Amino acid sequence: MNAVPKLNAHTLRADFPIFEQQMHGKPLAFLDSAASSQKPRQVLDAMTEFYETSYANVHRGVYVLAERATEALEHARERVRAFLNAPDVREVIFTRNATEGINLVAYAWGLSNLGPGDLVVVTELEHHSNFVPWQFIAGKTGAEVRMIPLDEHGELDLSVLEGIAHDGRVKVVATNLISNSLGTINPVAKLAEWAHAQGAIYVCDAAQGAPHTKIDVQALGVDFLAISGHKMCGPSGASALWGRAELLQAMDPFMTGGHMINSVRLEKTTWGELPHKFEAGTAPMAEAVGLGAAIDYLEAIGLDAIEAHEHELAAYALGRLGDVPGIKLYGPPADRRAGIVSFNFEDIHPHDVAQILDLQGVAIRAGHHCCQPLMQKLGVAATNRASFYLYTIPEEIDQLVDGLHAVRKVFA
Amino acid sequence: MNAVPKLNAHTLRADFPIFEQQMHGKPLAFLDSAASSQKPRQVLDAMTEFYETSYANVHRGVYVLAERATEALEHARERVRAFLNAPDVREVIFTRNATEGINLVAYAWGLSNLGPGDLVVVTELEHHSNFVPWQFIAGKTGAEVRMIPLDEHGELDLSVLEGIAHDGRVKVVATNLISNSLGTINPVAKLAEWAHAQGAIYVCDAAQGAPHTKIDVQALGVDFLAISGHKMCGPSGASALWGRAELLQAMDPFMTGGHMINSVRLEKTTWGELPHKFEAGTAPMAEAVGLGAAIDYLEAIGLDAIEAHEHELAAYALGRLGDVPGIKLYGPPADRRAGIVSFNFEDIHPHDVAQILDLQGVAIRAGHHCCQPLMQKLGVAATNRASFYLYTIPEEIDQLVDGLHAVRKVFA
Amino acid sequence: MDAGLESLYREVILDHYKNPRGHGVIEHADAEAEGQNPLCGDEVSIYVAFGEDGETIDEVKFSGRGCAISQAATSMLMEMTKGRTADDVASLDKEELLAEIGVPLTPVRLKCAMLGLTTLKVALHKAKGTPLPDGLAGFDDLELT
Amino acid sequence: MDAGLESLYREVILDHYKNPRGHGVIEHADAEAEGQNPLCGDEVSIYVAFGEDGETIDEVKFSGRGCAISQAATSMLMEMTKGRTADDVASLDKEELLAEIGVPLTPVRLKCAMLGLTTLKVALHKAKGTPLPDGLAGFDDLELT
Ligand SMILES: Cc1ncc(COP(=O)(O)O)c(C=O)c1O
Ligand SMILES: Cc1ncc(COP(=O)(O)O)c(C=O)c1O
Repeated sequence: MNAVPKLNAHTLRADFPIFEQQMHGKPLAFLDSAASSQKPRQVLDAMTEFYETSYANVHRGVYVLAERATEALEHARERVRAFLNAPDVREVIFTRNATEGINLVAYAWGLSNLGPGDLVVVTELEHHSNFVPWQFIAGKTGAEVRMIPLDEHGELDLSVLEGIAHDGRVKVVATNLISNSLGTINPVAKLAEWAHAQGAIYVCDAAQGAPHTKIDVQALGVDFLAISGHKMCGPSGASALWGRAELLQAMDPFMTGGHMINSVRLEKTTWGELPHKFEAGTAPMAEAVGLGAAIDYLEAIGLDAIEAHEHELAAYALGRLGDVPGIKLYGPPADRRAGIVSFNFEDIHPHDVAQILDLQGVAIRAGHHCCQPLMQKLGVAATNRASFYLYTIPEEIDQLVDGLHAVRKVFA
Repeated sequence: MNAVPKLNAHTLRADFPIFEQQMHGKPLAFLDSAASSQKPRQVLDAMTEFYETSYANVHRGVYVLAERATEALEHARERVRAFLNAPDVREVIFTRNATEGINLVAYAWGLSNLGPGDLVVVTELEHHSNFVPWQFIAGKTGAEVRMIPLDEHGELDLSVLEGIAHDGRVKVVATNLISNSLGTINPVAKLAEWAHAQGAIYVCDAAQGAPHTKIDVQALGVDFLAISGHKMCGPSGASALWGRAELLQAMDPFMTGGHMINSVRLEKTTWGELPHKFEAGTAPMAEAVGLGAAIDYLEAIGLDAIEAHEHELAAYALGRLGDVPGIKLYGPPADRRAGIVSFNFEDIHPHDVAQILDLQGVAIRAGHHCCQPLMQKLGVAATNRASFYLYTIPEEIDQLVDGLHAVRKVFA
Repeated sequence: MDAGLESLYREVILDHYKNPRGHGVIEHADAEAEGQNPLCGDEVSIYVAFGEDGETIDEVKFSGRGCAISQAATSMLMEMTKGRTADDVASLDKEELLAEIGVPLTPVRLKCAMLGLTTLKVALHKAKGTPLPDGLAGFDDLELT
Repeated sequence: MDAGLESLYREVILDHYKNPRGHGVIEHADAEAEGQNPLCGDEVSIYVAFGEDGETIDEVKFSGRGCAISQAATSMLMEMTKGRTADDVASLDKEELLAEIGVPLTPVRLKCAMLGLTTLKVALHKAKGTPLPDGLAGFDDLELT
């Protein structure tokens, strides 16, 4: 018997209407969940029900619909808090996507706290969304950006840290928890400790982490953490940023306008309390409700079961792909990665691979995965990437492997 | 016979599931559409269908689902373009809400173009979302904010313009098209002409305008225009900003990260083409599709019919409210306002009014409506506001008036 | 009047609203603060005069504008706190006031009801130089915009 | 191979991909530009040498990396444009190239197919000092990220 809880992907798959159709006359093998996951009926129903029975603008209305809507939104906020084990629900800010969460910190913290001589430390593994905002705000403030390089296993080479700390004041360390290209799981808790020893804040991009592993912001010891709702069975349009209350309270707001104020005068405007200070204008209300329902869905299955399922699939995929002639695999071994596998044929471009796979019902991603610095490091323009989620079944990986043999035949 | 097309609100109402329920045992009189409108089944169905049949992350995938999703998103963008009569679809940027659209301009244009001695001109009628971002960015850049005052009819007093132009370089003029508090319709085309004569850009907040009147950005002659999808039968989570291509091209981006780049290097990052440059991270895809469906819905009814319907309701409401003893009405006459009516009992607080109305199934808004400068001008902390939309029927106004008599009885 | 109306706007609340106890200003008050409800712009000022011992609330008054719930709740609060010690009132459980109000309140109206209490607590903490406790009853509710 | 595969990766495309015409570099080219497809990071460089008249495209070559569609399309383009005038090619209708490719393309793959043509046009406009037309065929498509 297995101590790790197991999920039954074949059963869960029935919750996802998208799989009720065929692609080019073949079953759909959807292996692009790292870009965005599919949605279970439970999430779609929660949003529709909200619109049909409880919709109104939140927080101000004294009538029933407004109260229901406010309660639903705030309940979703509490679900996010619990999901991240955040100490205080007021630390949870709804954003459109993980990118906005990181921009919020880069602007609202960075514009007033960064300056010449300051360093922002990122990694070669970062998604553009956790690199470009830092580069952009560093450019506006005179700070500099440094990258922690990768070693040959696709893991971070932490031996450079000491040298970096000698080059300037480290003010921000920003890394992802799980790489969206290689599936690498990064040593966030360790890096956060190092960041704090430098007097820096630690910003964690958990866009790939949150769907796949249990997150505990207190155990990780980070200061900000961004998640991406649409990658964890939630709808597009709602994600969340968590931040430490002391930091959020001391910061300027990011976007300003309706809802986020305490009082507005021509002479002076004062900001509202957390989390409202960071939520200007009408919130993505139904989408936040959908995100709350997604968290209910994930937690009913269990994050540990999801994680175990993905490790199993990653191991299976690495094994089967390794047998396809001419394939080069990137990234760490199966036991040190999430359910993401990047690979290339030596002589066939990923676009062609993905296109031919599509004709066989297999959806993978081909491109730089918003990781151009990593691609440069790997010496390629692009890779193929197959990524898995709780509804992924081994048959889809078999379909991928069969498809890759067909790709080779075309280019033989 | 009437030359203006008419809509049948009683029939349209059947498209809106929210009205299938009662509130406190009474029919729901929903008179808070200016805060956010209800959604027709057509819009909810379009989103559900998108999630069930065509969901994937857009723009990069070469597989069928990604192509369908991209096509749906870009079709929605084209619907917004046509709705605003914008010259070029690349000028349409999806945002979360109108507030984000205005912040985008305030940050991305304002941070690099405003400085000491520069003036940003707004009005006393502005929603906080078109005032606070300017005040905030002016504070960061050393520019100053001026307000065009209201006259006694609740309309703008343009005689101050000349004086303002003597006080500094007018760089931005930012006003709404329709006031969310008083329903005032502002002379945007005229003000835009004045702005351009000063060498300023004109930013139009059409959050209330777009739901209620046909917008033509070219005829208005504005440079930027923000709309609020959730106020025009669209879902929460997706709205749009339109801007002139030349200005957008010359600007810095606002948020940075995935999707909005051309190429990313540690040394230098270059921005993608419009509109992508302004859409960092995963877009509110399903919500944009819902907004497109909302535009289809509105256009099938006809914006002129919607506008006429609202004028009719505003006139009816002003007449009936005028007969309630002790009521003070704010704002211009019915023929110069949209379907928004603000009022106060001389001696009963709006919170109490709205609360007692709720118990009778009537939903109105009581508060400052994110217009504290206007409230100061009116010498009150708050007003009651009833606002109408295409599904509003005169019976709801009757229900409001009956409710107000009951309010008076409680406080007699 | 239907049941809902009857309960929320029951006689005692309307009476406190129409005849507020302790309405006014104390010149040279020992403790003083101003609070506002960002939802509707309502403002209240609270004034406290301590007795000889510098601890007992000898007199407490309020001024400002607001809805029936906030005005009635503040009026009740004046009656409830007169004669008690600053310490005692600075940590007053909001449930005590809610019991006095005696009708269930929705979250938005709860902010109205708490405006006076929160402002009074801020006045007392300021006067005593004690830090505003993080969990200041109703404070977060109040400042929600 | 099924029908879809057969059509997209038909013989002539694979042939151009495996044996690209005009692959290489022209030193001291009269016109030259580099383009990239932000979707996948593919890059192409195009080199043009004009004839005596300074108008006729005497030689045209390309280098870079890319998928079969982009490489094949660029290879076909080399054959199509050699011997024509700069003017003519700078305003070449993209449909002409698409006809040559001869298979329907999805929007993403269209960007691949247009990379060479757009880069060639940019090279010619730069060399001639003419402004890049707003509607430069495929340009917007190409630069979509
Ligand atoms: C690691 C990582 N960070 C950030 C992002 C951006 O997420 P979003 O599209 O929600 O902004 C992604 C997703 O593409 C990602 O994989
Ligand atoms: C005139 C006006 N401007 C801006 C806004 C803000 O719109 P949103 O909530 O979509 O940001 C509103 C709506 O509250 C409004 O009425």
